[in-house]
Amino acid sequence: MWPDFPLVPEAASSVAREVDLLTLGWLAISAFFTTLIAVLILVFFIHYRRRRAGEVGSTREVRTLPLELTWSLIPLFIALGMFVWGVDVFFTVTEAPPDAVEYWVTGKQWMWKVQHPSGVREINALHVPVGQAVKMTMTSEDVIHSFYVPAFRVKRDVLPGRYSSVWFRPTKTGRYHLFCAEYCGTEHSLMGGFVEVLSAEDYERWLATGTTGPTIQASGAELFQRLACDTCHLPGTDPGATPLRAPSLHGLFGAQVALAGGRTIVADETYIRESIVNPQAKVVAGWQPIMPTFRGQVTEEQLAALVAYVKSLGGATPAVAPGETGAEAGEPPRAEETRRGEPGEILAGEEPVTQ
Amino acid sequence: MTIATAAPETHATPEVKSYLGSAGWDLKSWLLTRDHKRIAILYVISITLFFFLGALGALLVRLELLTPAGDMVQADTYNRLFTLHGVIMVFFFLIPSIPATLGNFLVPIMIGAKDLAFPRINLASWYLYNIAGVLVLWAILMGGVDTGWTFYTPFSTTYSNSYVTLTIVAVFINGFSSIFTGLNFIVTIHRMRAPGLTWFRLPLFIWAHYATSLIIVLGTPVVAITLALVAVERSLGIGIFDPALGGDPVLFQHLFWFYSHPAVYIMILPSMGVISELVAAFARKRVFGYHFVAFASIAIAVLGFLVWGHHMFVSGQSAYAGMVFSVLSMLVAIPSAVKVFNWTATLYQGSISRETPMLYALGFIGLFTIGGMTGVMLATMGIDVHVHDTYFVVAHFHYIMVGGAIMGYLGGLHYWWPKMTGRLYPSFWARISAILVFVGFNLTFFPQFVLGYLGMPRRYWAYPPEFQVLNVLSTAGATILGIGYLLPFTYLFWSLKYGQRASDNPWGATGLEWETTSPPPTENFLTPPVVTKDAYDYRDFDETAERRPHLAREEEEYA
Amino acid sequence: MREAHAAHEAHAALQHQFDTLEQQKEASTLGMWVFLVTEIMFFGGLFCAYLIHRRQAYEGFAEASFHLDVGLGAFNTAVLIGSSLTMALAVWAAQVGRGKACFGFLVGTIGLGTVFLGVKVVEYSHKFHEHHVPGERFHWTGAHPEAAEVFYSLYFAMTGLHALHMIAGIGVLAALLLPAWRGRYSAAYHNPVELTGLYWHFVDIVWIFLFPLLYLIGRHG
Amino acid sequence: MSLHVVPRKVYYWIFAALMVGTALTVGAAFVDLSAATGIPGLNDVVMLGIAVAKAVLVVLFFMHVKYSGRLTALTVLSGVLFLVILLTITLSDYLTRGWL
Repeated sequence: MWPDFPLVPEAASSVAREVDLLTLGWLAISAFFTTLIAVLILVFFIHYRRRRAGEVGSTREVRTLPLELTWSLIPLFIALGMFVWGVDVFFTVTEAPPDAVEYWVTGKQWMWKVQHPSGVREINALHVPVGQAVKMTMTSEDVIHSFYVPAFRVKRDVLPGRYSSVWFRPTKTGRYHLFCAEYCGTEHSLMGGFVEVLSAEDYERWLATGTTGPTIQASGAELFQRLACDTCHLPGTDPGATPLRAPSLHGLFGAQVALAGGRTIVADETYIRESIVNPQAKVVAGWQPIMPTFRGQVTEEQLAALVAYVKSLGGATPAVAPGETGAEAGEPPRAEETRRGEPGEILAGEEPVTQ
Repeated sequence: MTIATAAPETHATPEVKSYLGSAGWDLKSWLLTRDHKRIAILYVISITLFFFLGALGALLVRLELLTPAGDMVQADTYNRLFTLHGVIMVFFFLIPSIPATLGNFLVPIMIGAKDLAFPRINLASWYLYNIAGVLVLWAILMGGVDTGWTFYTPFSTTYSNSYVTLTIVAVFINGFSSIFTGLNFIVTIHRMRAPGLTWFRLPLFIWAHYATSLIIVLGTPVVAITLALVAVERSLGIGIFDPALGGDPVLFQHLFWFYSHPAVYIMILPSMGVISELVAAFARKRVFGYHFVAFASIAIAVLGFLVWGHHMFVSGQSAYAGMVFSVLSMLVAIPSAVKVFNWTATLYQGSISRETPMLYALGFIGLFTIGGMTGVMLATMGIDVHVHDTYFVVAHFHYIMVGGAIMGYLGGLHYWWPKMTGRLYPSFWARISAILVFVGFNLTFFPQFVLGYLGMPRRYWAYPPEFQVLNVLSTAGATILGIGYLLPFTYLFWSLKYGQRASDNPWGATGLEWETTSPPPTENFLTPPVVTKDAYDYRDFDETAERRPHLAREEEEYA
Repeated sequence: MREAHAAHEAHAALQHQFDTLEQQKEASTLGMWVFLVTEIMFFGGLFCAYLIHRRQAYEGFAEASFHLDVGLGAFNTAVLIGSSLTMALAVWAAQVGRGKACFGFLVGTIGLGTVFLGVKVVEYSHKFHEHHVPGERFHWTGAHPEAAEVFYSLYFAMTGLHALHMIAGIGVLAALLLPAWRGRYSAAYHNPVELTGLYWHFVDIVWIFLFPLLYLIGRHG
Repeated sequence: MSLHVVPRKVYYWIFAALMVGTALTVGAAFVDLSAATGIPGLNDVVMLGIAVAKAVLVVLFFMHVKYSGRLTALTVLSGVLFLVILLTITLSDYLTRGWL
């Protein structure tokens, strides 16, 4: 393609080529059938044009079944084949590899707020190291948004009240558009910025320019104490200790939880979040529904920190060492210092999307 | 099909009064009419007004998108403009377009009935449409609505500061107008066919309208109640859809798309019915694979209800549900493909005329093929993740709705105009306009496929500068398309007074509607027709020499 | 389909677009059934919302459902089934041309329908006094306040829509009273009564499902 | 189609069956059937089963579908079918959410 007038966006993630290939496959099929139909129509239009008034087309009876079967079954098999290919690509695009580093994203009208695993935060910008698989765990403070980076060929709706995730492994350093793809109100088209893919060294350097703060798990742990969650859930102490008033959170994440009422669910991010803001919705079997709600007392980003902390207490995903969180739990909150931008602010060195 | 008993030269008998004048020309006789043909004319007037209002919205949207910066109107105004365009075009133009106008006019005539089964309900449908139309205009004049035509929650229930409730009331009422039409068609087609007119002698236009009516009747109530819940949630603060109150926004999407995906087939199926008629009439040949085309309509209607989740691959729906929806979407593409192949095969060994309706029909087949192919691309999960909610989707559904539905509507209007009004239009200008529409349409929407794949999201008021060239092309195309739409409006209007008088069967086509006068009398036929033949049977065509005077146009054309 | 030899029956009720009363009756009956299909889907949207929310918050729904009066609900179910019986008998009376009996059964149906609505008013006013009506003034002292509010949102939406249908039905029934009294319905022409009956029975069926779904969640627990 | 007058006796029997059904529904609600049989959610299944049976009785007899043509039955069934499609496919999304 000529550079000034691209037909395909830059392919800057590990899955981009696969998506493009799938598209190319469909394009070839589409071009074939469209051309076939167009050529046939033109040829018939010219060749069988009416030559005299009152002329009639062929009234011969024809057997249609063989042709009908041909042009039903061939497209059917093609479509089913493409369906399988499409599903395959879909799972490649959506299933995060185990080594993906988790970032936390909060969408709100009309900005993206990102928390790096190191605790650094940024707004309407995302810095990631090249070659590293990263997973965005995302939620929204208000309406539905959609996290979309065309160069990575990934998109995922960001819903209020639950977590969704998107992952990518950038393969090229550079600057790529980050869009909100789900219409979210007045400044929908301005809700976005750039993803900066940096080399590993540049990323470290970039992280160092911001004030270092506690990791997201550590701020979660601090919050856990400040909100006195630990008085009932006791996770700071010995993982084996038996809590009296509430279930232990050690090893909770990813585990099957039996609920009062007989149902069993998997403890995922959304469940942990719901248990904080609406604790009585799903009470663990054998415990009283005595936990008060924390709705309105914690922001969506603090919720993310709490969820990240509970995740770090072990479970299906690799956990942060318990000692680490315990040690940092006592540190004063540093969240304000680590902010890298105010809401609405466009970070230095970045052009607004719309000039 | 033919009438065994009717005299072929009925138009010559001067005492036959057409439906247009038989009850007088005064306004009251029109506003209280129960004649399906007059109601069709009333509907043509109403939907034309809304079409141009929706087109004005599109024009302003395209003008704003000439430059990357949002510089012509405010972001908020832009959002209200594209919502206006979407709501008006979807609910007030595309859904009623063919059924309420051409369908209303032709369904009873094509089956040899005197009227629809429930004429009063038919008139009520038109009144409901207009009441809904007035409400939506009121909402627009008060300041409009900014949710997009999809009304996604919780934006529509909690966050939008525009006239959402009023618009929803309008769409709700309009839904009943649509249901009344569908219900009337189903009953009429079942119960009022002329003697001898068996199901497999029905014109494919009737099959298409039957399938459309099924969708209207089964789907519309669901979107009505869903939008009603949105309005109630918005006014009373209950929490069915807003997660902040315990609701579930994905549930809204399920309920919304349960109707709104099949609604696409409400728009395209009648158009397909028109194309079947046009292809048969202007190739003077029976539609190839009649039974398959007929069943394809029903298959599309039924399968169309099983695929709504392909709008939700990235919405948070389960991947497994996504797979089911994806594979079913592949299945629904097959009957559409069957139709395209059959129309093409009909041309083979036909006697193909180059009259305006045929130009629209052939344009339709090409554009619908592109629209359909990109549709299955979107139903392919791996691609949809990237292009979902981008201009690729915008381009795709405009190929279906404008390249498909509107081309079919215009083609049908040009085909049956002599029957409806008794007048011919200037065919030179009509051909020019058909070509303008085709060229303008492609120039408008083809660049949008590229834009979408490049990653430009839909509903964007401002966009990165690298997308400008394609947007300028698109706006340029829209201008041509606009002229292409204004032309028919002008010459068709002109023809009402100055157009040459049409004979009963100016195209030399088959079908009961061509056996009666142009325009038809109030009860459609002077003698109740009896059908003895299949549809599109041209075997006796040459023998009926008395038809020749009807073909004066054609004699001129092929002299 | 029309018969080729059909002669026009001279009946005041025959509309011009039909050839025979028989055709007119079949068309209007089919029309009513198709309308009922749209009604199924209309309520269907609410049932779908109910199903999903109930699955998400079963415990909350059960908790909220405890605050509904099963006695009143069951009583109303019986009343509505009774009204369906009188409605069916009214159709029967119309079919055999017994105008006064038809009138009586119609009055009975209207009466039972009114009783149902009266009980509904009592139930609604209880909910209003207990602040169990969703919205700003909703107040819930028990467990699961959020799910309870969703439950009551659906409760009022579903029973409210049902009650609206009852009111409409009573209106149509009232319009049948005078012609019935005057003996206008006969074996040849009783379609208005029959079609109203179809509608009334449909409304009854909706309640047959609403009663266990709304009043009887987790009562055994 | 000739007029079919259903004898009144049929209506009375159906009415009785519906009343019994209502009583059974209320009864089924208060007895813990799951505990008795070990089948989870049996109460709901039984209650809805009775409701479906009652609805079928009303449709067949009160609404005369038993005595009407195939088209009427087909119309009713298509309504039910598409309601089931709406409910089951939507539910299938929620039931398979945890699978990935």
